[in-house]
Amino acid sequence: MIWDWQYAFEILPRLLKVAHVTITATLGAFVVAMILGLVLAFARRSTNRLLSGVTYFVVEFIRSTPPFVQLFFLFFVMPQFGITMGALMTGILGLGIHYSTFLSEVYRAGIDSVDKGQWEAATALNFTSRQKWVHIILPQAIRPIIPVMGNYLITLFKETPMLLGITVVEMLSQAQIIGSQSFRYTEPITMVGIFFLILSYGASLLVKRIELRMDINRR
Amino acid sequence: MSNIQSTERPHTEAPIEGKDPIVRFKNISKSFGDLQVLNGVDFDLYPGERVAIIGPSGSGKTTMARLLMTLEEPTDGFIEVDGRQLWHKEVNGNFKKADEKHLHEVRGDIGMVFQHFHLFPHMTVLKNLMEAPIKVKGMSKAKAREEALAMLEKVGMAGFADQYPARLSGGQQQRVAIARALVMHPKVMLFDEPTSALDPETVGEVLEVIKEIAKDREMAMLLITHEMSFARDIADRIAFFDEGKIQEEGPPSQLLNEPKTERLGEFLHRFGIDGKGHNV
Amino acid sequence: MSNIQSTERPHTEAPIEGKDPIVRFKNISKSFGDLQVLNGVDFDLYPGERVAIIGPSGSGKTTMARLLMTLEEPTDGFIEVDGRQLWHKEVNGNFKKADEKHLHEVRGDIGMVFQHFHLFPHMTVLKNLMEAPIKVKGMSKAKAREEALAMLEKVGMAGFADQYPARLSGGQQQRVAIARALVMHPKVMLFDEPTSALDPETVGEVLEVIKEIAKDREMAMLLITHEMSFARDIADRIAFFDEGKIQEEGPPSQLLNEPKTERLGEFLHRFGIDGKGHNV
Amino acid sequence: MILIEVHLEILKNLLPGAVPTIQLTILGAMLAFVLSFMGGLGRLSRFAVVRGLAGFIVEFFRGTSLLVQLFWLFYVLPFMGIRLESGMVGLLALGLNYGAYGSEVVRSAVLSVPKGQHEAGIALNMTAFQRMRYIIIPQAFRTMIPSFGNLLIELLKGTALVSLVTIPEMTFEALVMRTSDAAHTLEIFTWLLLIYFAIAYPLTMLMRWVERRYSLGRL
Amino acid sequence: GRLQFFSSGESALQEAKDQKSVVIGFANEKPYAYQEDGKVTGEAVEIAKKIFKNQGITNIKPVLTDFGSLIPGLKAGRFDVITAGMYITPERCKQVAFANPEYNIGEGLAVQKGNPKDIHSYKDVANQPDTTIAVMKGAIEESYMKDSGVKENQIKFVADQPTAVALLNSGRVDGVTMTGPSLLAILQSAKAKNVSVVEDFKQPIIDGKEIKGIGAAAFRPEDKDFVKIYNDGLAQMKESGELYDTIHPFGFTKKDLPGDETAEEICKQ
Ligand SMILES: Nc1ncnc2c1ncn2[C@@H]1O[C@H](COP(=O)(O)OP(=O)(O)OP(=O)(O)O)[C@@H](O)[C@H]1O
Ligand SMILES: Nc1ncnc2c1ncn2[C@@H]1O[C@H](COP(=O)(O)OP(=O)(O)OP(=O)(O)O)[C@@H](O)[C@H]1O
Ligand SMILES: [Mg+2]
Ligand SMILES: [Mg+2]
Repeated sequence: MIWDWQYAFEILPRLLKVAHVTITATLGAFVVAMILGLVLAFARRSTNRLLSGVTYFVVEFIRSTPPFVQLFFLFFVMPQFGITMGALMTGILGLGIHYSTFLSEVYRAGIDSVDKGQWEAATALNFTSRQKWVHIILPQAIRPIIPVMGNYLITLFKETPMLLGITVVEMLSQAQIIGSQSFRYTEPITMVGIFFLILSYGASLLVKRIELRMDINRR
Repeated sequence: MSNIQSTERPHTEAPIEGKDPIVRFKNISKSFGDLQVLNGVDFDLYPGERVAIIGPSGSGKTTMARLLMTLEEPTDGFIEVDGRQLWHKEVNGNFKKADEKHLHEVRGDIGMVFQHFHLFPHMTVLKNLMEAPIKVKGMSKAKAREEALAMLEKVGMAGFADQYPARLSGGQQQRVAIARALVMHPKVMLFDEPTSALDPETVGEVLEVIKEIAKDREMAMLLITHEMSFARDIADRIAFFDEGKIQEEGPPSQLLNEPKTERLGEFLHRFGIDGKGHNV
Repeated sequence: MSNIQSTERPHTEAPIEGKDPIVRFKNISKSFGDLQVLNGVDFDLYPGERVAIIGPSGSGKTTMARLLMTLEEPTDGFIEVDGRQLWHKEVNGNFKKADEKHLHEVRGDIGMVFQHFHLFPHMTVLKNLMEAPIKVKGMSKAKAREEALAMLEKVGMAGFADQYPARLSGGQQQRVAIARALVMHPKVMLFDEPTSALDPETVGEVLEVIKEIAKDREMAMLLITHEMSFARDIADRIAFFDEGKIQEEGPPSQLLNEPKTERLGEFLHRFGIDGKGHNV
Repeated sequence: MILIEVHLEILKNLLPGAVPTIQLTILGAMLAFVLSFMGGLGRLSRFAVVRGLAGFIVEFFRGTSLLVQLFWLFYVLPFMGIRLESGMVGLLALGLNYGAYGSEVVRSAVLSVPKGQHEAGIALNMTAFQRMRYIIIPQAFRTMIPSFGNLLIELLKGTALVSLVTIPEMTFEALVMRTSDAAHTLEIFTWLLLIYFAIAYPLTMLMRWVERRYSLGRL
Repeated sequence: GRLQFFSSGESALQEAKDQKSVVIGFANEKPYAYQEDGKVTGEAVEIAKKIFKNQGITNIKPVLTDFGSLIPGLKAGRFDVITAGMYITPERCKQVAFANPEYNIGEGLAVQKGNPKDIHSYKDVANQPDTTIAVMKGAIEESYMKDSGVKENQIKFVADQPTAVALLNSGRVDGVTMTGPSLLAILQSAKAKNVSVVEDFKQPIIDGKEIKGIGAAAFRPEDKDFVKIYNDGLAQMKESGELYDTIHPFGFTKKDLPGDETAEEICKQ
């Protein structure tokens, strides 16, 4: 027997009890990643060589190395320098920073895809650099990258189990804990899988809607 | 037609009394890599004056406008706008390369309509016209809307205020582009083939708008065009551009009827204008 | 137009003996949502014939060409190309909507030059011209290269074979676009404002190329244009398009000099053509 | 001197773990790349059935986490009579998971090519396939590269999860070593970061090179 | 470091004997089973090696995985036996067939140096609701503590032993609990400065009985023959004193040796 319905219903409430941890961590980290990612994308485009060089290196390094080790440093090593944060907060920041480096690359691609004529038209109307970005370029840069940003929202959902490394128990860890008590893993892990699927499918429907809304009248 | 110009308004050969040029190109050169596109352009434009630039394809007309619009940097030479250096900044008597802040200031006097329009695809037609007045000039929303609608009315596009640009025909897009530049009321307007996508009827209407606004505001205009009749109609002066330089300039009547250089003669002949400025 | 119909050839005032039309529009309508753009267009084009379409901006000229190029589907009516239904397929006497395979077959007879050129930005000029002959017609590389270079030579762009399109001026891009369509040697060519970005001199040259090729190959041409002189020069017949219909058609001399409809008279008047077909 | 020995010891343990990490990264990337195009183009297909199927598969593998997929392939599939070896499980799970992400990248990039390019292709009577192959994809590819670069790096780090199916890759080796030598956790983790970076950086460089190659013709 | 992509399938005692090899699964937990310097060792592993060797099975293929995957892995045929010093519990008995006990030990507790909260048992933890204790995810101590009245929110789950010690060392928890030998081993390896073991830890009493941790190897329920030969081998070692010699180097003492209870009897309790 590989599936036991009664058992599945028994453990459902325990799984749902930590659902909010998964959701908070995901959304929190995504917001951090979106904002910081934009800052990094700008810093890399900066004409200040030092700023763009340092940003380049930092982005590449954070992007290329495992986030759980970064979380370890944030959680266990930073306190030695007097910076102590709660576990969930550390998790949100850590994952947020990690994925901001990815989003900065995504933004770069989006910005590059805006037609050069749009920059020129904005210059001709004498917008300031800031206005160009906010009103002309970014709105057009975001549209083609929305699906990819959706990818990262979904990725973050699924990366939250990593937070166990810094003592945050979210759904998948909870499933494993439940499993370890009864030695039936298939049900809890599969249920978490389905829950993730529902969340990420919901996210992807949302992304589709935004995509459609932004696409309307454009082409 | 207008091959007989009134003498009331003198031209470059006879400078406009007491007025300084609003735009002055001094020995401007521009290369793209190995390709030298502009090769020592000297050119003055006076307030309120309308100059048409004609010349073969690829001769550098667009490039000249782009330098003035600060979209491209000159390789050599100076451009002055209303007495101020455009690409340079005077610091203690020395010329330094202008920074973005300086460009932003001087550029405020100039507007441009692009050959490919470059409307903002994510905004409705109305928003396309309102964005810059509000954001750049700090105009109130209500006022900007009012002016934008009035301008759309003038170019015959009032019915399309809430459309997105992708839905418009070529000529409709071009009219919106013209309106978008005009609502900024620059002192100098650059038109890069502003009527190429318009039918003659609409050309006539748009022309009226441009002329009217020019009269009201003493707006100077630089018109790059391939339509001689348009040039003749609207321009106070025509400049013939070839091989990276202005080869010849003068009032339409003179330039089109009695070209001085052989090159211009040839150019006009191909167009089918005889010595009398008539189509043959 | 169809107010004077000869019985033998229902369309042009001077019918072409013994020939069937290569393109036939039958009662074609097209709406975008609520907006009815074409409203029962009837139109024939004969092999080797050159027809210019004129009309106000936004009247539906481009849309008409796009229907023929299968870029847009008609809401109603039939289009025939060389005797075959374009948008429909006959199966056992019934008309079914054409599938992609059918479109692919019939479309092979038609070529188009776009108002915005749509060159392939990731290919050099030469590659832009070679791609379709090789891939679509299965021509050998060497042959395609040779033909492409010859065609570039004709439009005066041979020196730019290895450039990428983004580097070209507007007129240069347009010439490449024309060349790209011509190397496919379609039976029918659609030009959407093919000379809007060209100076008169280049227009003349390009015109020669087009004419020459037309003569060689019996290629029919549909030219959407705003330049009356161009229309007069090149067209066997001019069709005046307005309010979703062809309002009037005929040989240039007749149509431009003695417009029958009031609407056309107005339209021409704005352009500054008097009753004699001369600029006023 | 003791210090150097510690570091040598760490490297001696970590470097063998880098071998499966690199193997899985390369093979997984190849599989994911192919699947990305199949999925992305499938979702844009004219045929509703293909679209629906591709959409379902993509949402499924994107929505359930890699960990859950690994778990199913390795621990549950044998009950259904299919026993795949650990390397195969790791490769499949990585390929399917990142292929699903990649297909969104492909889809959005293809959509970002201006409509006029399709139309020019039609006007030259290219078939739908030829338009895709010669006109659209080469242009879209340029837009995909930064996102593919991101995915490649993510896949590299995703290999850390295959320890679940008993593949002793580098992260796992580090964690194992940490158990027996917890006092040197910091050193072990620092080396782990450095080695990941050393693997990722050439990949990043490679992607930049590809990006430059495909930028020809852009201003 | 080589990857395998395909397998032949099938597994059992006979196959192990034919091929002279057996696949053992373990989680990295000192001192029961762990990997060091590329070699697999630990008390459970060493016992298994000796028993199998006597059966002519000389080739031991170790598969390292995390603790939670041990039982699913065994059942999915990913290895033939779990040699991780796994405790025998009634719940686990439903899933796997345990061999007879290898050791019999108690729990251990480590706290901050000087034991500022004065904790000597799980009850003490329960009585101070602001106290938090780190426990390995999936470890038995969670249920011991809960049965002693410790609240869910006092328990901090961690992924592995070093993390638990790191938490304690950095003051993020007040205590760490795991089996006695494990605790000693990890503290020794971590060289944590701010940590000390509670020497007089009182073993939890549950259902009126003092808890003892009894560890054993585990097989798939259908592999009865495997369990039998393993039990025979283990009995021999016990008699000859070889068992003590084998587990002693890993920090086990005489009092940690198993009694005469069989796995079957323990499962029934
Ligand atoms: N960014 C660039 N890089 C390289 N060459 C360029 C660039 N922009 C323009 N050129 C070249 O400069 C020359 C002049 O171009 P320009 O657009 O100014 O011509 P134009 O006079 O406006 O022609 P047209 O009437 O066809 O629009 C052309 O030969 C063109 O190929
Ligand atoms: N995709 C579309 N969706 C909605 N409306 C459209 C679309 N394409 C064209 N139109 C509308 O159809 C009308 C005719 O457009 P079309 O491009 O055929 O005009 P045109 O005669 O070519 O004009 P022009 O001379 O300015 O190029 C216009 O009013 C335009 O707004
Ligand atoms: Mg130009
Ligand atoms: Mg049009």
